[in-house]
Amino acid sequence: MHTVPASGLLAASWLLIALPLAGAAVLLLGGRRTDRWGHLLGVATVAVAFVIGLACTVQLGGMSGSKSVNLDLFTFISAGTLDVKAGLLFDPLSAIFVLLITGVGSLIHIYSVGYMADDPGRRRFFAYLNLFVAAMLLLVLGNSYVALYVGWEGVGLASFLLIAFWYRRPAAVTAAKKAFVMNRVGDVGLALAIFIMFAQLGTTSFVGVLGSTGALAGGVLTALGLLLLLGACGKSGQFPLQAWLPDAMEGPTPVSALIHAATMVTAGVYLIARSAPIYDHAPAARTVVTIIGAITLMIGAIAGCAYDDIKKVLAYSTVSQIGYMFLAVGLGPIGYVAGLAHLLTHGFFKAGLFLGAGSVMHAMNDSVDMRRFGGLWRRMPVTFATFGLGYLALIGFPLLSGYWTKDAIIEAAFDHGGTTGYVLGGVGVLGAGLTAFYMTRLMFMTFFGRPRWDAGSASTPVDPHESPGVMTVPMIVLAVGSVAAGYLLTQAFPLSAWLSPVFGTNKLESHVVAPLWIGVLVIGAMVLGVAAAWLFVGRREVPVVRPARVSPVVRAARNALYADAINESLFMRPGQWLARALVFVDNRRVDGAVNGIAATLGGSSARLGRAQTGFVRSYALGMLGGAVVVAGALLAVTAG
Amino acid sequence: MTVLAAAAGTGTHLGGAETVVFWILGPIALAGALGMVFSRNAVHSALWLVNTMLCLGVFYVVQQAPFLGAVQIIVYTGAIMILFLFVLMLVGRDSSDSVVETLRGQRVAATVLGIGFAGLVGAGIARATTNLTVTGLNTDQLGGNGNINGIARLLFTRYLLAFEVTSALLITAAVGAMVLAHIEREPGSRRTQKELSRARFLTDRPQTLPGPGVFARGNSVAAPALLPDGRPAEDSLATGIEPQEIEQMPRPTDRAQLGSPDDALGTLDPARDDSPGGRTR
Amino acid sequence: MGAITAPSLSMAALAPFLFVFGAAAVGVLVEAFAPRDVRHPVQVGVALVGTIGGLVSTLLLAGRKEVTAGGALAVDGPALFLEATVAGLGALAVLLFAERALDPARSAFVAEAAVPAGSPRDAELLTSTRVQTEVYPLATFAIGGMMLFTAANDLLIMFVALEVLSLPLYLISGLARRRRLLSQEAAVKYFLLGAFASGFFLYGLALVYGATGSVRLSAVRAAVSTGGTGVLLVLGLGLLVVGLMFKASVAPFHTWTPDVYQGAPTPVTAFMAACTKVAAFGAILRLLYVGFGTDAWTWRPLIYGIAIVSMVVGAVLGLTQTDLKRMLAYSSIAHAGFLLTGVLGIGTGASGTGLPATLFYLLAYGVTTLGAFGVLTLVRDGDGEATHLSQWAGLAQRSPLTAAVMSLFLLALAGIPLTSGFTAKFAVFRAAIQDGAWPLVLVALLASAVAAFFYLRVIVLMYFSAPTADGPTVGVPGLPTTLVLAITATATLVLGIVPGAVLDLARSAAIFVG
Amino acid sequence: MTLSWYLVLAAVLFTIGAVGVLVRRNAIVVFMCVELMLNSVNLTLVTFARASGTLDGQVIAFFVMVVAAAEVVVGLAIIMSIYRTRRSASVDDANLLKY
Repeated sequence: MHTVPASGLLAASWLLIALPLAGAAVLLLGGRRTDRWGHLLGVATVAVAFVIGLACTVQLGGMSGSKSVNLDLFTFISAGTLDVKAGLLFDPLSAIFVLLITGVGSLIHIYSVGYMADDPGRRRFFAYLNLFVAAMLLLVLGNSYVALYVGWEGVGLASFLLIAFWYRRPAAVTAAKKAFVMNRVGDVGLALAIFIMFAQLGTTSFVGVLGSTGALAGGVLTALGLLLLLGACGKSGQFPLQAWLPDAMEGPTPVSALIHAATMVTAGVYLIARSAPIYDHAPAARTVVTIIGAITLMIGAIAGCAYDDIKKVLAYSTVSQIGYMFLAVGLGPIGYVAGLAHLLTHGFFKAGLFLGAGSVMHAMNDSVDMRRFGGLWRRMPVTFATFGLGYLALIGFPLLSGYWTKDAIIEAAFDHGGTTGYVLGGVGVLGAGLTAFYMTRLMFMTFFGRPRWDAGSASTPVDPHESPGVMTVPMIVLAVGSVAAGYLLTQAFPLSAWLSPVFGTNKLESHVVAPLWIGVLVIGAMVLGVAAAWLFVGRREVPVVRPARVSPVVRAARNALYADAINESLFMRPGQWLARALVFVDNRRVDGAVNGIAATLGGSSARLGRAQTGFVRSYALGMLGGAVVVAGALLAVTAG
Repeated sequence: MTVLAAAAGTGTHLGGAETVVFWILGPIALAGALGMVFSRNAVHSALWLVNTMLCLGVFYVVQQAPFLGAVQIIVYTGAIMILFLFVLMLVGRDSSDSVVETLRGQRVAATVLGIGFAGLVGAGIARATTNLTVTGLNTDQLGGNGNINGIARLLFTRYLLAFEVTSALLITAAVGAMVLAHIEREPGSRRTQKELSRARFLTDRPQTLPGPGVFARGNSVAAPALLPDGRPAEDSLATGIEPQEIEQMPRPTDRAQLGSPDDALGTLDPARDDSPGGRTR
Repeated sequence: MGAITAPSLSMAALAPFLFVFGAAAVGVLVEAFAPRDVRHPVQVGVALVGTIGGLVSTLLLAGRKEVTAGGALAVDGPALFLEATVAGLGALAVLLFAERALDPARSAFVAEAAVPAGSPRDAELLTSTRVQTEVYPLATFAIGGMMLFTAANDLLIMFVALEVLSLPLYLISGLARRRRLLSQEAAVKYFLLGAFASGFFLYGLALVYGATGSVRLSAVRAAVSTGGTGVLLVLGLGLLVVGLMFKASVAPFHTWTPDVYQGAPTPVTAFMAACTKVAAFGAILRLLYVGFGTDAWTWRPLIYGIAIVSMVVGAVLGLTQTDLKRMLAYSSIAHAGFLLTGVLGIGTGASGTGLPATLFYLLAYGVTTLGAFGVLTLVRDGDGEATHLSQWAGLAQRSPLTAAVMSLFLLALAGIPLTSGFTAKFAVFRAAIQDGAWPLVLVALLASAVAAFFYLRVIVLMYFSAPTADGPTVGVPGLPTTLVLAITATATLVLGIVPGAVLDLARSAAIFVG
Repeated sequence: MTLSWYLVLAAVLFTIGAVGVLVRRNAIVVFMCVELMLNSVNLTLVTFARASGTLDGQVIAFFVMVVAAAEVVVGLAIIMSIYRTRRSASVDDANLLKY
């Protein structure tokens, strides 16, 4: 990897981080004085950062030669062989992340102005959001693993603060703690990987580490790959550390949109893509990445079918979609671009979906129970339209974003070759079908059918209404993105060309399965999913008009009891069991593991604490015991 | 000194005289240590410790350290242990420990660890030093003029810094004792001798106050004196110290009580003596 | 017999000690001769002059390498670095002692220690403006002892220094103005256990003397490198380590720490937590690296083990603490474990990066913990400092600045990037990894993940809880405390963001003289 | 008889002192047990001084005595001060700070 020093506007790329950070500082330290205009400052810093990022990207695009621009800021640590320079690396890979973070970030900031308008803590909220954006930008712009780690911890902290934003809800605080703990588990992996890099190479800069992967032993590289993967799993909510992500939906919805859908959870994908040279030399680790991706993809998709909480469904959908991305980047060179393209389009449509969900919640007095929605399309046309476009993009409706990028991943999976390729591809197709099912179910339950909400109390009547313009405009922009991004990124301005300085060009001449067939397969799965959803969810709500000419099968199916019996025995029961089992495992085993660890720690803490009896003599006893052990151990060491 | 130095053998084995001294005083020292740990009464403990320290002092002298032996006996045993005894008397001589161990398993654990520690360290040292050759201190090392000069020479050369720093320790000790014991009066609150005697003669009781602990079972400053009838004498209480409720010792029941002061002074048992006038029996 | 030739004393090398001990002696004289109403300001001034003089003269000595006072005192990089750290932190602690604006009772220290707690006179004196000003000379003596502890090239000096630093600490930890019963209990516990531990240290010293015929570390080193570590030396080393680990509050010799930290007056706790830790680790480093450095494999497994025990005990027990002072005490135990991972990074032939990393960690930790305890003095209720966790609920709404500063310190203790704690942890873990101790680092990372949880709990409580109606007030600190908090907070940030210069300094300092 | 008997005696005395600290409740007696530990250290030092033919051990023992004296003063002062408040010299009664 060859870098060139920054010049021109790129030399000012540190402003990207500094601006939101300054915003956060002003808002946090300014106190109530900034209550009136604080949110505007928050929006402005991110918007300006977006403009700068755009300009930097344009400049980068125009550069000839190496496209990795290095900007040394200062020497962070320099002591002997320990040499960490704080600096930024602006290359095509970080550029797309910068645009995603600041672009989607700006929209969500704008949306939040409306969404949080009535919240007394709005200034604090924007401070945390700005803090998050700054940390996230540092994560993707840092030129070394240490800088990345700094950002990594920063986003963890900001995410913690934001999940627990409504700290009076016990669920929010619990969710925040859970997120924090599971993230820390992942962080241990990342930290260990960094220490190993230091011990082996004496540096953690991307240039230094990735340039000398050839010099490392295979075992070390595999260990590095697995440890980095552990970190990525924690941050991205991948198996087995996925359980925190759905719970994190306790935070305000813009947070879910920005952090837990569009940006932070993709940090794991960034980490693995950035560490591509390590995985190139560690095929075992790479295989584990695909397996993790495939497992998570299925878990997310199946669990998504089981929830009635609109945000949880979207959260599991996120888990599942990030599983796709992991699957893609685990495939190696053929998958990187596909995975990153999906990451970008997913950023658009999932953010749009979350904002839509937020808009619905806004209208429904913060209810998230889809069983209490229904028929909202009439009341909230803009939300419905934007949400619908996001939905279509997500399920891979032809020519919308998801179609292009998800197809590419599935295509790459088949192209992986061999049985593995077929299995992975098959999982991808199955996942697409399930995605269509649960998303359609969500659409039906929320927007169609008969209204099912209560009247609400007299003081807060439930009266669904369209959200104000400050909220709908970002949704519209994101919807446009959901529609167009896929085409733009894969066909009009191929991302593969833009990223070729990072990953090289991988043009496969022959495919295992012809792209056409894959397209047909995926669309078929999608249609099946939608149809199933219509059959099992949508149909019950619409008045059944019995047509004159029907086949016996359909007639049988339309017989309510008969159909229900078949449904239950053939599809719903097993499906429910599977979903329930998964949810159970998710809630009990993984949560159980987390809670169990917490309980064990707390219990052992309390039990160990009893040793601190307050009696001097007990303390002296402990010391004498320690002395005996010390003397014994030393004697044993010298004797042995 | 030289006699002693000559008496101490060199080589691996020690002289017969020293062996005799060791085998007589060693057990006594050991008994003193055990006695200190096992005596219920704190004063007895202190005296047992004095016993051990005296034995050690003799050992020092035998082992070519006459100066240290003297210091051990004069300063350690003579001064420091007396300080301990002072404080014990201040706290109350009869504050004996109860036999019941309140911490569960403490004694067992302490014994096991003690045996373990002694086993490890004692056996280790014994193993490492069985063939320890005794070089012995020669006259030159003793400074030519004896042990004291030798120590002084080292004190002011090799250990000069430690010697100087020790002064900090002594100042700390003095300041510390003063901080915790010295009550500074508010300026101007101190009355002159004249004022004091005038004030005293204005009261009903011009004579001196009874001292604490007079006729009492406890002799701590906090224990009030007892009047002959067994009541506490209110004016015997020291100022600045909270009066202490003396726990009455159980009345001796064996023959030791015959002729004991209690026969003459009356009983302290309130069950038998509740009238202020004297004995009810 | 001939005349005694006095050993050469390098007065320049001794200058820091002369400053500090001199100031302490002057302080005692002030106590005797100065009128009462000027004593407090004068004592503060004397103590500050002494400690800052010590700091400055240490800094002026930078780069010097010699052994003086007949081989008893080492003047080398680690000694000077740690002496400067102790003197600087000591000066800050003196400032904390000097705060008189916070408490309605005008000081954290008792007016008259000799008056029994709870007596009528004691209640009378509670609001008196008098202060037991002897704490300043006593603390100054302790600072001198700590500085000497890190520079002792001789086990006897080490022992004397240990006592010089301990005795004043035993005394001043019993001098709290409020909750005197707890304070006195802390003093008794600290004293009895400290005397017990110094007995072990002394026995170790005797055994080392028996094995080598000398207590000079250079002689020990020579004996170890020629004859290996025999049984006597090994036992001696073990017992010496017991004594030192007690001072450094490493588990399983930590038991006094929570009780004493909680009971002692908070400025004293800050002083102990910061300076004693630095001094004790200075001595540990010197003993292990200089004395037994050539036979590191003897003590490495031991340090490995107790590092793990200490980290686990500190992190796990900290979880259920409800008192902030106790929580920080357990944190101090966990940090002792982290420091030991740095000690392990000695490398072959003492070439490892463990020494500079540990030096840096000590500085960073000392500054942060001093600041954290400093913040504790600000939050008060009618009964003195409000250290119960529940009383801190919603503090951010009462005083955003206090909450922000406390959060900074807690984040630094948790080792979150961009604070000094991260840089320091990074440095020691890296040193340990380079020495192949990666299982230890794994445990350390897990322990810090667990420990992060209880630090974060405080932050959550401050920011995300509704304040209780009868919650504590946040006092407006006077100049001294403000100064301390400003300095420590700035240093915590600077050492986190641009630690390069200080790391360089630690690296260039990291060479022992024999 | 060899010199190691002195050392073994010292080790045993040290242990008895240490155990005494653990089992006695009167703070002053506990402190006396610590003094016994210091005394046994002195015996060790003197013995080693004789064995190695260096006077250093005696000087160190001398220092130990000085330090012990200072420690005794401070320790007894602390014990007295808590005694005056609590009316008890039992270390078990100092039990407010725990867990």
